[in-house]
Amino acid sequence: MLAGHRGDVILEVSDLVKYFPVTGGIFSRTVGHVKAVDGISFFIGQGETLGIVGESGCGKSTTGRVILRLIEPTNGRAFFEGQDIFALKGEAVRKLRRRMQIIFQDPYSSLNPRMTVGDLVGEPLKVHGILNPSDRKDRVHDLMARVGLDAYHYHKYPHEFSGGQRQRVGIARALALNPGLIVCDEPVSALDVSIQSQVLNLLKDLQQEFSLAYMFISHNLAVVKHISDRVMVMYLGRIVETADTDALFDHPQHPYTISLLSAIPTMDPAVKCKRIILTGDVPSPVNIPTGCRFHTRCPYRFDRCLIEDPRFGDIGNAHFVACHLMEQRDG
Amino acid sequence: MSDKKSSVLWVCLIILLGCFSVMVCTSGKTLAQTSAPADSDKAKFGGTITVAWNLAPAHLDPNKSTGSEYGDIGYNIFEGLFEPDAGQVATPHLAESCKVENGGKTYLVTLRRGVKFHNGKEMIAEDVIASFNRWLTNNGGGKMVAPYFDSITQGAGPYEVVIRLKQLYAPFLNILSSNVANQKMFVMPKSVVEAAGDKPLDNPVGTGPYKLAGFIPDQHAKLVRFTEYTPVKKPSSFMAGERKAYADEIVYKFLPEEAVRIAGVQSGEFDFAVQVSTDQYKVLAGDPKAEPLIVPETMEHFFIFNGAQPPFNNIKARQALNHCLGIDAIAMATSGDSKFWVLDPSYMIKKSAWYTPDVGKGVYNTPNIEKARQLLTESGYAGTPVVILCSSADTVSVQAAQVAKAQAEAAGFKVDVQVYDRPTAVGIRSKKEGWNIFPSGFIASNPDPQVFGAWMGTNRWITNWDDADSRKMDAVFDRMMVEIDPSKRLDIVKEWNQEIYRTLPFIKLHNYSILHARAKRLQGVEAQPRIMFWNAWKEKVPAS
Amino acid sequence: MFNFIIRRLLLLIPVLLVVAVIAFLSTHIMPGDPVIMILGDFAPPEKIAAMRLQLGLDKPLYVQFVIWAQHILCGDMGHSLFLNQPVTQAIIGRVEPTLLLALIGQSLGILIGVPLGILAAVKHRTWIDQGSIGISLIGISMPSFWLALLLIMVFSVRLHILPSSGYIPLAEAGFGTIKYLILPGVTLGFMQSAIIARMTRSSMLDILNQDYIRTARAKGLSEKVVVLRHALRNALIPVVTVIGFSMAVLLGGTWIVETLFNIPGTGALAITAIMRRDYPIIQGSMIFTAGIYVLVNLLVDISYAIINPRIKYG
Amino acid sequence: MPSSIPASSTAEEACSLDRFKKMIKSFGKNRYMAIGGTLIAIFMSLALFAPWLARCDPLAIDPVNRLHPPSFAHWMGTDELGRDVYSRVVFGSRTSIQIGFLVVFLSTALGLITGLAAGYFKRVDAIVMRILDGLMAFPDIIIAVTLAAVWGSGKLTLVLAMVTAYFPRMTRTVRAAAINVCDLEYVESAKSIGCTNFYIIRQYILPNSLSPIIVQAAFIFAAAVLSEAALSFLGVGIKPPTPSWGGMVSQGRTYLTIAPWVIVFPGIAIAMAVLGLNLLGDGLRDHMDPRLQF
Repeated sequence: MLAGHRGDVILEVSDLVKYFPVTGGIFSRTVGHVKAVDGISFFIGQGETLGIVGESGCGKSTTGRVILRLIEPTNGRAFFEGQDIFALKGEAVRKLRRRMQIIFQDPYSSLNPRMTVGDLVGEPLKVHGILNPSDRKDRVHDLMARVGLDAYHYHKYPHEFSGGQRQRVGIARALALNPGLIVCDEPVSALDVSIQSQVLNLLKDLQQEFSLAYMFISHNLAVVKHISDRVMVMYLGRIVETADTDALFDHPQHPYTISLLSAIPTMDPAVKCKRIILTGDVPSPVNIPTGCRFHTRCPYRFDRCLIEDPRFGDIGNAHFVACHLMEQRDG
Repeated sequence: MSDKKSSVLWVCLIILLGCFSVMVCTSGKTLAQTSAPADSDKAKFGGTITVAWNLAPAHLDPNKSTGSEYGDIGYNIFEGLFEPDAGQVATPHLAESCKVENGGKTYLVTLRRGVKFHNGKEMIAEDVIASFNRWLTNNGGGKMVAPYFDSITQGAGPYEVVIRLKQLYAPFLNILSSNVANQKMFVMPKSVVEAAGDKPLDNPVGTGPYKLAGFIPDQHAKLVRFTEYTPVKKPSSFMAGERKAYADEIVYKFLPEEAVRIAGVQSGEFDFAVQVSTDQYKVLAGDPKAEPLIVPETMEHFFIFNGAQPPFNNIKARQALNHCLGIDAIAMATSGDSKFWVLDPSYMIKKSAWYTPDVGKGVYNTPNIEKARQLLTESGYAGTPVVILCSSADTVSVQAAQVAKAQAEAAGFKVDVQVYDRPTAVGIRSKKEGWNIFPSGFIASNPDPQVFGAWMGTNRWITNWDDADSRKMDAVFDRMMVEIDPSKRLDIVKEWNQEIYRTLPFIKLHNYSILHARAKRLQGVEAQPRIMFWNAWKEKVPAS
Repeated sequence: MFNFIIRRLLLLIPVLLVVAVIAFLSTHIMPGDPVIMILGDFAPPEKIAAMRLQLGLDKPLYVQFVIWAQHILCGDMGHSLFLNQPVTQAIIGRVEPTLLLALIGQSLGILIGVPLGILAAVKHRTWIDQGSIGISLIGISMPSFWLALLLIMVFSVRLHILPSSGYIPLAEAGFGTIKYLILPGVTLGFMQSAIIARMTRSSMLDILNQDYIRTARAKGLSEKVVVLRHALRNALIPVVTVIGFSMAVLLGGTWIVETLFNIPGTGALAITAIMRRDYPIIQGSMIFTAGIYVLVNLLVDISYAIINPRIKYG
Repeated sequence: MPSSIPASSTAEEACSLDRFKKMIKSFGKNRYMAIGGTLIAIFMSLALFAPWLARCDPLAIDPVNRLHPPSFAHWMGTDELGRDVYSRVVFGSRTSIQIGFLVVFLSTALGLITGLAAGYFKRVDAIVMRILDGLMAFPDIIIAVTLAAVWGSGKLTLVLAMVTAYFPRMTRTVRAAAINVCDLEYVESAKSIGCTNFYIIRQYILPNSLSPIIVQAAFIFAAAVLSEAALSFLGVGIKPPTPSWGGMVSQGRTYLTIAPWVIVFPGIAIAMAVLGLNLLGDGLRDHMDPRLQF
């Protein structure tokens, strides 16, 4: 189905749709939808890091949460390790969590302030009834050591830690159940720059050690470039471009990607880059523009863009772009 | 627990103590001051008398309720053909005179001429007849008269009324003028009576010295002087005689909370506050602006037995309880200082013609635990708790019941004092089961033995008492009702009272005084069982 | 938001109907008879029977219920057994003093309580904190009639500054009405401020220990900005709940204060109606209070949305 | 893996023992809790050992010595029936504390169940809150009078009436706090690791909503003790000879100016008990919030 499909796919998503109903009227009839995710398909390979970038509100976080079933999807299918995860119910959803985990953006608000670090890291084991308490304690100590926390931290509370340390707690917590895939929802954006790279490197090391796959959601292109194998660019609930990291960063094709990349400050003045400064705001996800949904802000738009939704096409080397310009150039 | 951390405790304590000390200080402080006598009659006129009343009536039609609050305000508005004087004797008031004919069965009443109603019309016979007929069917006093009543007609001319009775009925004039339970026959204009029918009056119109200017239920009633009032040209005595409306206005405010009534008198907002606890005497006596007003021994307290239920359907059990009771202790607990109560076996007050001080010997206030125990055993008392039912609003009863409980339990009774809000208590009381004793206070200054509250005959009111003894008493009572010779009647009353002490359908406790609070500047309020504000005036405060 | 409000208002109807039914049943289960209350203790039995017939109280309960329900559905709450007034009129006539009293009491409570609570939380574990806890605890534990009597003693009896009781409607006295509402208002306000201060302090402490406040402080924002801009807004949610709820209580009428100060409010009306078993008034008062509760709760929910934009109603 | 659970007991015990020691230690450190706990302990023992602590029979009437000021014979004076105020305060602690705690316990339990359910499950919310809107319309006095009609007046009636009147407040408080907590990211985090709803409510929502709940519970205690006074006075409360602080304060208010001790001492008892409970509540709240530990 998807070109460039590698053999060992851990997650495959097709035509994922998530609409949030907008209700109105006295009897709460649905009067419209926030089209947060509007038909996207992608996959993540075993041990691979897929970076998802886009402005806030483009649906990247929603995608991560829908995959985890923290939010119920409106439509679409998703296979995780061969299992149709949208068909799961009740207890089975809970079981799914043992293989799929999430690291949250804000380490300050994502840890229960009333639990000690030991309890926090051990909690996933506890709620799934894995290991007896003493073995669990050993495992928690292992995990803590692995993410770079000291043993004496066990009885400490989150508020006694710095942001970076807390994020390590969050990572240890996510790792506890030996997941195959971790959704990293902007895991470093709340941290100081100096800490960011430490955490990123930790994530990289852990990936190697536990052969983890990451869905790495971020709006920070530099971070995504650093960690991802492949990158997916989202705009208003759609994927506009997907490619291997190098290909995407070296040869961005979609005007939106180009505009995003051009905003990265670069150290090398020699690198030439088509600079695109976007004007205007992102349109409301309730009233999505016709045709290409980027046309309202695209400097290259032409008649067709206003009418026709561009196809998401391969331009070679598993580099997919949804833009009429590409089609014209190709054909 | 040291230093700062315990300071919360200290702060609390200090504030609490501060509050109390303020209270105590405000209560103390005495400043003796005597009031100067009023100079002349002219100076007495004017001003508003503001009265803090304890109970709030729903309407101002005395015929439609026996509650005292329904009548007390009405006394200013309405007048009777006869009014009781200080000796509880019915004296002609709207009537000019009264001739009794036909051996006591016909009353020929001549009306005073030129008496105006508040609506401007003159009072004539047809008004009296209409009022009388409505009274007969609506008023509790009328109901008492009805069995003996034959007809009421106009006599010779519009100022004469003839009332005929079927048989002799001694209390007739006393009931017509009664100041108890709103039994008095008030005269109202015929048009007003007809408009009201059997419903409460919308528009109270009478001949009294004050007329109604505004009434808001639960808040206040406002009366203004009736300028065309025609007083009786006789010296004033209780309700009879001349009524002078000195004040321009009388405002009754309804305030159920005693402390607030007193505070209002102390602060000068009210001129009078009715019914305050006798314990407040010292406070009032020590206040420079206020003065206590004692109405001596005007109330009497009773324990009414439920004669339908064991153990008190048995005379031995009733006697046993009687010998448990030390009435001094009960009186002291309910009324405090001995200047506010007196022990008296008579059911009528000393001033009354029907006073019987020598009844109840060996029965009244004879605590004797041994005898009580013995009688109780003889009665076959099974040990089921005796329920003393009280209404929470009646503190005298609640306290009396608690003392009685302690006294009765010493002799082997088991007592359960049950206190409910008034409607619930009255509701339970109206049934034949669920209670054994109901403590109740009555006005002792009665116009007639018939009106005596605790006795209404076999199976009447709440006593549920029906046996040979009760019927014997009925017979004595009936004789008393038709005996019009006063001295013979007094003998029957004595016999009847003796009979009560023998059979004990209820136990009489003490007579007690009622305390009111008066502002010093208010003069001329008489210490009577009914508090009235005609003939009362406010001293002008010299500008200083 | 508008539709949310309309929807909640429509929900009011079933709530009020349920309340009405419960009100009817509970008043008729209550022991005691209004007729004896009307006619007095010594009324003869035949007069009582006649009165019961006249008021329709002789009919079986279910018949009375059906008649009553028909009237209620037509919006007719009946006629007071005592006041010679329709129930609706009786209640509406009592709203003004209660409303004014509630406003005065509550504003005093908020004006004193919120700053006191903030101060206590900011100066946590200092004597200021302890002092304010102390004051607010006194406020909670002091019976209101006690405070009321104390105020009367001091301000009316001793100092002659304010009237001890009574009420004159706005229409008659204009600004002079306030005079009658100061003492009862202070009585209520003291209790309210105690409750509000404690809630504010507690909730403020919670928030001040949240990490984002630490962050805000770490950012070098002044303490004033941190407390007033960042913390207070978030600390207000439980406070608003308490304020809202107590406002509903106050609007329903505070019978102790109203009775003591002889203020003709809805609370005094309800309590006297209970004490006299004036069934229609009791039922009307219950329905009225229920309506107030629902409306106030609605306002509270709306204010949640304003204070905390994360909560959305659709 | 779950099969290995039995082996855990000793470790758990060691852990709880550890916690207990910690609690005792922090109890010493936390002075609010210490003062509050001591006050409550005093009142509890007052209630427990009343017959030994009282100096005379609280019901013994002595009209000759009514309204006597405090003296050596009567430490807190005598009341309007000449009963010993001190003994009545001591015995009154039984009634008042019993009622206070029963009402707090029951209304908190009910409030927690309904409030958490309403705050956590949006669908339950609408139903529960509408029912409560209706319930809150009934003042405690109406409930008390009605219940008294069905069961007769007494302690149980009083408690149930107050619980019916107060638990909606608790529900509202719990719900508001729970809604606030539910929005926080750590609840999502709990879901993401596969915690059950019940577990989340118990381990996340409840502990993080505790402080307003504790404050509200302390209010309800105060309100219960005081409204017992009001209800007793209206004749739907504790039967008169039985001493209760609320009853003493409300019946003694007539004697405010002439015999203040009748009302002052039970008043102080109420204030101290409420203070104690509030301090204990504050202490507990601090104790349970790790961020406030020293």
